[in-house]
Amino acid sequence: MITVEFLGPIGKPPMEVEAGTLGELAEALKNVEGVSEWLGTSAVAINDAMTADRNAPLKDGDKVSILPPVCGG
Amino acid sequence: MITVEFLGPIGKPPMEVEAGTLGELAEALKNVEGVSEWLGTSAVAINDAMTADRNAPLKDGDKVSILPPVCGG
Amino acid sequence: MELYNGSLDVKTIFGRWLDEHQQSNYGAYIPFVGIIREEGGIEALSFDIYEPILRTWFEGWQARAAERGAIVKFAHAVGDVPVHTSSYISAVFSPQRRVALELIDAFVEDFKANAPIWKYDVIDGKRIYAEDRSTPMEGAGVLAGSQKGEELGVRN
Amino acid sequence: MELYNGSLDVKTIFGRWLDEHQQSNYGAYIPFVGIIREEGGIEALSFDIYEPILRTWFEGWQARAAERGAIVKFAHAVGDVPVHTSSYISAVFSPQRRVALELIDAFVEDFKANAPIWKYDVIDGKRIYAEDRSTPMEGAGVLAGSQKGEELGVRN
Repeated sequence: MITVEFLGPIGKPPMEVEAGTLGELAEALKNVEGVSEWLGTSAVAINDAMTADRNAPLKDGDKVSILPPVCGG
Repeated sequence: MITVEFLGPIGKPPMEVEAGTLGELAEALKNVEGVSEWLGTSAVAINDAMTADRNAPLKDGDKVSILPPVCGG
Repeated sequence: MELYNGSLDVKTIFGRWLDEHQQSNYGAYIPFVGIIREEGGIEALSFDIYEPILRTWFEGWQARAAERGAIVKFAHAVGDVPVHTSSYISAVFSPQRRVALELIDAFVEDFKANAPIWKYDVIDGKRIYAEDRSTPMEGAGVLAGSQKGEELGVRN
Repeated sequence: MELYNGSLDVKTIFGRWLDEHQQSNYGAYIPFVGIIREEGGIEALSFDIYEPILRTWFEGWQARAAERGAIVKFAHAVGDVPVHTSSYISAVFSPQRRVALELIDAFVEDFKANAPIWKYDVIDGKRIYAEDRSTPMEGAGVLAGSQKGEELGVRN
């Protein structure tokens, strides 16, 4: 199991998901209401390290963060 | 008569010179010790307005300032 | 890196950073102070921050600045920041003027584009995501069907 | 435009400018603080300023900034400024971040190149013109034989 947390304006509580790669996680999230519409513009971190690799492996206990468009300053 | 003042590091007291244009002033200054060596790198103002026009006319009572290389900040 | 609840005390932060480096022999100190503009009927802006990734992002910038003999700093507000007060200060200290001017520009722009911070308008006490002013971070879209990774033969 | 005898009181100037524009609805405030570096055995730098032309130069910049909805400010020291203290502060206030970042760069660079200010190293109490760091102003050489005006048929 991995934990997916949704940052900023997505405003969803964390989810537990079964997935071996980011690609599999994408499949699992693509029909989740209130989440799917953010996937096209969100970046991803695994255990707080940013990644853009859909092949990135996930293991039990990993935390994946979904980061929607930002505007600091 | 015009008054020529030498700014910053030139360190010369003001001079009174007879000249009808900046070009004539250049002639008058080119052999003045402690001044001639600054002419190649100095800018000029007539009555506190910068000019780079050698034809610029000078009239009695004008003040010409000689501004050597700068370094503010 | 300093995070504060609500508006920044700009003068105190500016002065403290100056004092810290009084003897460091830097020749240029350039702070960038961001102030909340009154526009669109807002009473405040509000900010969420994800601190672990912000810290990593900032460590990358500290390393980049160090390569040029410079240092970078920033302070940012969390939560509500009323109009005409400050949410954000970045700064560069550098021996050289040129390095400082180039770094403050690049640092502030990258902060805007890639720091994990989310902005909300506060209107009539309600918090509304500033979607129109927000930018997808580097690598955004990795979980979407249209993501570029697919072109590389990654299975969907 | 503010001229001071000796080192600038950086915090006071920074804070006063901030206060002056607290309600002006500018979104970005970028000061550039120049600090005297200890190098080459100097104990201080020293400055001469020709105020009438500096004022004209600055009025040109105020007009240029106003065209972009921004304002520029500066303070500079006259006379001796000991190492590790400040001789110079410039600042831009602007509604927009990009305008502010571009203006502070251009303003500081032009200040260096064209403000009528002369710098001296102070070593063992002696004032030595910083010739190697100084730049001829725009239009320099008009009184020299080799001046470009001659190419335009100006009599020598």
